[in-house]
Amino acid sequence: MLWGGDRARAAPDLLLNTYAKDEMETRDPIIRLFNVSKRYGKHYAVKDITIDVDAGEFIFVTGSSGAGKSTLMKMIYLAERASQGQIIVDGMNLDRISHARIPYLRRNIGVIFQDFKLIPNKTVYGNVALVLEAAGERSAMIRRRVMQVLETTGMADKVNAFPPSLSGGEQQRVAVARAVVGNPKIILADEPTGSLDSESAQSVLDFLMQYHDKGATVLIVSHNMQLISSTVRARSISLADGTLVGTATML
Amino acid sequence: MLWGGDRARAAPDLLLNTYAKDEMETRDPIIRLFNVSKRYGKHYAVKDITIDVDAGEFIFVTGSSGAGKSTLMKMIYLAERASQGQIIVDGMNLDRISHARIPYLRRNIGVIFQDFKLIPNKTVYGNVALVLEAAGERSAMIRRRVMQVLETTGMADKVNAFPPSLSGGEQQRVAVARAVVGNPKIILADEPTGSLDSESAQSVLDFLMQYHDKGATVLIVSHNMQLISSTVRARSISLADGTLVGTATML
Amino acid sequence: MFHYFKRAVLDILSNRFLNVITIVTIALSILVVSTFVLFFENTSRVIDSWNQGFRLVAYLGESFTPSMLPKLTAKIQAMAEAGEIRFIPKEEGLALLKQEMKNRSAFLETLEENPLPHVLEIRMKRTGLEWDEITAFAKTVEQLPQVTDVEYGQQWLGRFLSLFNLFRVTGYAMSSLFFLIALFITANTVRLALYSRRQEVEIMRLVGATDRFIITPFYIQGLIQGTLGGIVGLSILLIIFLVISLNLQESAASYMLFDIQFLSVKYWVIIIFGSAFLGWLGCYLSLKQFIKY
Amino acid sequence: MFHYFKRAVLDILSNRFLNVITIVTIALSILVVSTFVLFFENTSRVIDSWNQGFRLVAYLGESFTPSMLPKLTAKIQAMAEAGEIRFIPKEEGLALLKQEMKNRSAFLETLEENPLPHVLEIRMKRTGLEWDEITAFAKTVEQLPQVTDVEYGQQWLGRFLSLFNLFRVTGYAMSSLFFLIALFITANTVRLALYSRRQEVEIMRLVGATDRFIITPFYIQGLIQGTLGGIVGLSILLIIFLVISLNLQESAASYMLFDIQFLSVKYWVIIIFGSAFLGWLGCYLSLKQFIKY
Ligand SMILES: Nc1ncnc2c1ncn2[C@@H]1O[C@H](COP(=O)(O)OP(=O)(O)OP(=O)(O)O)[C@@H](O)[C@H]1O
Ligand SMILES: Nc1ncnc2c1ncn2[C@@H]1O[C@H](COP(=O)(O)OP(=O)(O)OP(=O)(O)O)[C@@H](O)[C@H]1O
Ligand SMILES: [Mg+2]
Ligand SMILES: [Mg+2]
Repeated sequence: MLWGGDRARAAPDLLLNTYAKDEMETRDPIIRLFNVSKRYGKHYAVKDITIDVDAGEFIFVTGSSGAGKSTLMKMIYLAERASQGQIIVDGMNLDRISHARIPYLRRNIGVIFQDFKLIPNKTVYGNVALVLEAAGERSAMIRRRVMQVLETTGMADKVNAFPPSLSGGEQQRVAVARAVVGNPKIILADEPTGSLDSESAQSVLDFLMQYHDKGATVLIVSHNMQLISSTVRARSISLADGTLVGTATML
Repeated sequence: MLWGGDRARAAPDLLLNTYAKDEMETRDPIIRLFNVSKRYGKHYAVKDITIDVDAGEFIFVTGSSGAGKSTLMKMIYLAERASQGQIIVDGMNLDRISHARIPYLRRNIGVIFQDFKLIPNKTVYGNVALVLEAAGERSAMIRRRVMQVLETTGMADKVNAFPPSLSGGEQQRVAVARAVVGNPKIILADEPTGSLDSESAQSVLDFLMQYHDKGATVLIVSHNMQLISSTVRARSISLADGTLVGTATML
Repeated sequence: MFHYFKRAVLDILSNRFLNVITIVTIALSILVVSTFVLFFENTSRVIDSWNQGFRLVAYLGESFTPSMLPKLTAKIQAMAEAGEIRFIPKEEGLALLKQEMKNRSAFLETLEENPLPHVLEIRMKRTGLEWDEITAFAKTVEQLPQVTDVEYGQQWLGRFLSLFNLFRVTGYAMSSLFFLIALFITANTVRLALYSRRQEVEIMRLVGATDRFIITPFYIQGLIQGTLGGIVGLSILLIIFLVISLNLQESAASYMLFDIQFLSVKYWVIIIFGSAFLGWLGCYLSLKQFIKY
Repeated sequence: MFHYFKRAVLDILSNRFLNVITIVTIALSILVVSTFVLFFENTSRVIDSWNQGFRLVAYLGESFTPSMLPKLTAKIQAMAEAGEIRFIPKEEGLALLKQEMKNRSAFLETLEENPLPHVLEIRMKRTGLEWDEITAFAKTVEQLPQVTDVEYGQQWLGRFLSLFNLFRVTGYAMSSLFFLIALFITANTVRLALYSRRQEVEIMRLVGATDRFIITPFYIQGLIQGTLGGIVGLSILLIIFLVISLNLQESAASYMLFDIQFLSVKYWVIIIFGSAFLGWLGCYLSLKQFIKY
């Protein structure tokens, strides 16, 4: 698989290539998995996976339903602990990280959860602002950042709405906004376009690409082949039944 | 748009066409909407929609995020009441239906909710069986039907799992199983393949098609163009900003 | 019905946390109510045993001879308020007086003739009499032919009685108040438990369940929770009671001139039924809020 | 800190249902505790006023002359237990005896000489004395040179005192028990309220919130809930008290020989602080369960 189908982003691409060349040699792996497995009961959700993700990489994770994609993500942001193997994220060994350090690990990782995980009794604004509040930012800065990011995801007119009154796609865009608002080093997006029409899906992808261009490492779990094939310079990792069955780089 | 890309279903299609010809003239509208609107505050989620859906039809509802697709579905199974206009479902005027009749209306409608709406502290089996228990079926019959439908959706080995421990796609397949287990006259599927890879998505569609072949009226909200274009003899309804902007029939 | 019962039990098992919390809360509420009832019953019982000690003393005139006693006794016994009647002949009266006066009694020995009248001591039949009733009774006795005078606690007794009656009224009022509070607390807890299950209820409605299908198991659960809560609450009280009363009997045996008793079986039944009712009513009040179309 | 306080208030506003339920439960628990304290305090006060009525009677021998009185009084007053002392000369004693004996007093007129001794009536200083202490005190008084005999309630008083002391002990035990129960019920309610918010807490953790960030507003909420609950509970008690005491004063004015009084300001403060503590502790106990990594 090389270049995807229709590509609307020519200019940023050029920029990206230049940027990529400069940094190519100096990049270190920001996420490292060594023989990682996750077992639930007798069943392995993830089995013996070893991957290095370089800082600034853009990666698609694919695989059929139940292949272990979400589980892999969860282990990276430590919602689940690996049963076996070692995970190192941003220099921290997740096996040995102290309880008190976990929030700081998570502040470096923006997650778009597969089920959104919006707080139902907080407004859209409150949900997105929470990330910055938890990080102890000043309120003027919070206001500016949150409004800016909601503007870009097209949710600015719903700032005061509560998640249960939003459409599926709107909820998903709030989840995207929340994941990026803290300018995290790593963005983990679990099916970030599942509830979106192809146009909105493309704009969310472009949006994540902007953060990637600014240096963020992005991992996207997706079933949307059209989207995947439209993205340049992305590595694609494929899981089946918890094991790694393929890697491909589109250039 | 005529025939979709790759079609794996040749034999059932033949059957479907015969079936369709026989019934064509005798079919009555099973769902009728006259100038239906739904307003939240000042905002119209659905505006002045008039559609007739014939018994046994297979309809795709498309439209961008926030177009009002889910709201339209909700009004049909009476999770929301229309602000204006009349809805008639299976001969019942939803504006005048008595409180006590609502459950009986809903038993004729199988809904795949966009957010699945599985009960977290009931097992997969319990979630699916609930529909039949509520309808007062005998337990031997319930067991048989539930296992059969979970078998077909590929969830038979997870009968005793609880929804929070399922992957997104698995949850969605349980939601599909629950929607069809009662053999409803009408199936409303709100984005039933959003969390599924293209293969699983196709099999869910095939599965719903089987019920359609047995006479059920099926409405599917979907963003998956590939899926839509692969489906024969389906009508496609398109919403934008709450209003009906187009209808197309693929034959 | 059996089907609903089965679903209720399964539901309790699959929502253990919520059910344990609810049962504990009911148990604690019942513990408050029954502790108070136990306290109040025992205090009342002791007070009653004192109260029964109150008596009217009727002094009999010169015209009275012991042969008239049966007739007079019968007359008094016919009155509603009269309980046990004791005749104290003047000889016994003098002996008692001597004993009563102790240090001051020496001079009584010098008397030639017994100066005291015969006396009838009349106990009250019922306890908890009002001051009015006692006064009225005293008046009636005084009007009997051979009776010259009637003596009773007067001021002191009046005060005592009004206090006891107030104590009794307050006690009943507080029992009711505590029961009401237990009811509210139970309803609140059930409401919270249901609140965290409102999505589940909503989903059941959406897949075509009738109100009855949804509600019935909750009611059965409420009854089960109430009954278990009542039994647990009463058991805790019994344990506390046994521990304390054993300790008291050891350390304070000499002072204990009366028994403290645990609630009678009648109360057990009332409390457990009350508690089951509590669970049911808690459900009733809360479900109204959550089950609506 | 202000920032946390603001978040706590916002959170209360956006979870009104849960907060109202929690505050009502705390208020009801406080109502139980404070109703019982009110009841117990008033009963104790009335009993104390009776208790103060108890006195020792010391009979003085032939050797005593009124001129010895100041010295004797001073000696007794020096004892810790002694309160007010009243001297009753034998003339007054006879008059009292006549009055006491009423119908039986005619013969006293026939006496040539007053046969009664002089008497000292000694009240107790403290209330709530143990039977032991009274006996010991009586013994000491009896050993004084001019005193021939000491008389006191004996049997009856012992019984009375042991009852009162038991009443007092039970009262304090029940106040503590009710407070403990209030604590458990509050903790239970807070736990349920948090249970229905466990997803929210989980989400906060997942987006990088520290324990402190999550927990602090809950604690502040607990304090606010506790304080409000205490104020509401106490206010309800005050209203009930006023309504009842007004009615009582009308209908039963004649029997009311003592005042019922509302809790003193000291108790208000204790109860409201206790209630705030309750809210806080309820949070503490429940959060331990829900905030874990
Ligand atoms: N908490 C859990 N307990 C038990 N089994 C689990 C748990 N979480 C996940 N699993 C199982 O592990 C497997 C992998 O789940 P995972 O969520 O990683 O799949 P996925 O690749 O994200 O699938 P999807 O595309 O459907 O979301 C599934 O079979 C799932 O049932
Ligand atoms: N309960 C509600 N209160 C207020 N606004 C609502 C409510 N439900 C839906 N809306 C608004 O109505 C519009 C239509 O919502 P709807 O869920 O029907 O969209 P949709 O077509 O299903 O979109 P999607 O594809 O994203 O699911 C949206 O803008 C949504 O915010
Ligand atoms: Mg997943
Ligand atoms: Mg929708």
